[in-house]
Amino acid sequence: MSSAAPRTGTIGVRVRFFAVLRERAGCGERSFELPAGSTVGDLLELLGREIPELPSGVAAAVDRTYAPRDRELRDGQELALIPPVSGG
Amino acid sequence: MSSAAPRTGTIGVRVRFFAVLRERAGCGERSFELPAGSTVGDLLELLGREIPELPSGVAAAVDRTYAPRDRELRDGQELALIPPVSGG
Amino acid sequence: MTSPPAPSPRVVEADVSPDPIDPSRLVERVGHPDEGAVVLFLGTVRTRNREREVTSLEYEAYGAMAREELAAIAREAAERHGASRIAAVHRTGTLRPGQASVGIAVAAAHRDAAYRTSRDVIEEVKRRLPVWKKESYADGSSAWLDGHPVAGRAGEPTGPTAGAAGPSGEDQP
Amino acid sequence: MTSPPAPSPRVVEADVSPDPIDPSRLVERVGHPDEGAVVLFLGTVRTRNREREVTSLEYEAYGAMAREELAAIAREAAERHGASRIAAVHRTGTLRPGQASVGIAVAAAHRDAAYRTSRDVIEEVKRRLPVWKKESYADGSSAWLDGHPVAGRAGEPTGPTAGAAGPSGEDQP
Repeated sequence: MSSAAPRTGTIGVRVRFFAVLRERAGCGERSFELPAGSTVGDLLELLGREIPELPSGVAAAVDRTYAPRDRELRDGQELALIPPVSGG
Repeated sequence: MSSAAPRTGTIGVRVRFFAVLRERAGCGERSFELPAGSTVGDLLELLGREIPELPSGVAAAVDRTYAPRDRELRDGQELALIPPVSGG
Repeated sequence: MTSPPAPSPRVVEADVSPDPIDPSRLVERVGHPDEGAVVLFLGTVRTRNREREVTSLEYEAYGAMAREELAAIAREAAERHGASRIAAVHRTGTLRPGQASVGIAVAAAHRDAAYRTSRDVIEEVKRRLPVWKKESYADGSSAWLDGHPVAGRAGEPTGPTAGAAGPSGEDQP
Repeated sequence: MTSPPAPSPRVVEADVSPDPIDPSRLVERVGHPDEGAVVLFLGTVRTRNREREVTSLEYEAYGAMAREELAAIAREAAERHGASRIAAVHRTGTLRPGQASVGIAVAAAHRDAAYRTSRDVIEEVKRRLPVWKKESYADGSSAWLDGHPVAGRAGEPTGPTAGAAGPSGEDQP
């Protein structure tokens, strides 16, 4: 199922915030429209301009799986910002 | 309390047997009279002549603490033969 | 590419929930007469952390992902070390000192596999489970704990976001 | 020279008895809000050992010594690794597959101390606790298990008794 996504138009991505990021963003989730072909890194850069003091060491998960910054996003996906974890 | 025990006369020592040794000895304990000054090793040698097939690797405990073969026995002590252990 | 990890017969339970952790239930879930060893790990809330008196701890989780990730952690550890059965749970919500925040029960034919698997699971939980804790202190203040940045499993670490990194440790107590 | 080991506040329980082992009771005995980690180890009877089907296991102990020795093992391990509280019990009598023969609960401020102490205790139990087991098999036969010769704590190994050593392994199944 790796048919190439169209490179034109826009995609909608839901972004989720947790813990310290949720408090800074003032909400648990927001939707973003992005140019088709945008990557995780592109979205992180955009978020960095909007959210004050986005802490260092934030990882990203796409549809509940950790994803590298060069992962291309697709319409309807969920991107979660994962600040440094402290479970256990 | 390390006053020297008299080197003359005899001492009485209770010997305990467990597991495979208990079955071979046919009993769980026996009393022995030994010359004063006898060691754990002396008693083990005596037992080796009385109990058939005393297995290798038998350790000794005197009054519930593991003891080396050169430990001198005193009257009224309890010596336990500890065949290879298999707890856990 | 984003499908949940394959289910594994070795993982009998992997949950992230507000339910209190019952140690004996976890042990019973993994117990089996073919196995010779069970190791249970419980992480519990301490009254003191970094010299401050903790009155309560709040655990927040990315629930749907955390459940899948905990199952993946358990499966990987069991396969790596040869354990037979794992049940692992992580709490969310408010916990008081003395209460368990995480419980991991592992059964294996031999104890070495059980210990290694158990240790591996808790270390990976701390490294990558999407869970965060906020401590509340006796003086009324509270703070998100400093955590471990996650190195993405699918590739290199995501790293600091360009141009947006705050000062290191700014979310410490 | 033969006095029992000094009592230690770290050893909350050290017992060798025919009572069934209750995992949650052991965990509760060591739990304390100052500690961040609890590790419980359970050794359980397996249905199979060396390719033979085990129907039951009989544990015999030198009870008075085993209790003192278990307390000493627990105290030494706790002090060596910095654990705070230990409860350890070993069964005697007849056990069926799936039942626990040994239970060790360790609490420590940090998990590394808890795991290391737990592992240390079970290894020492197998090395020197005066306990023996006899397996009964589906074909009606039974045998004392091959064990670990104890190297005397007070000195060198007692070693084979002069002139009386039977063939090695004669007490194997």
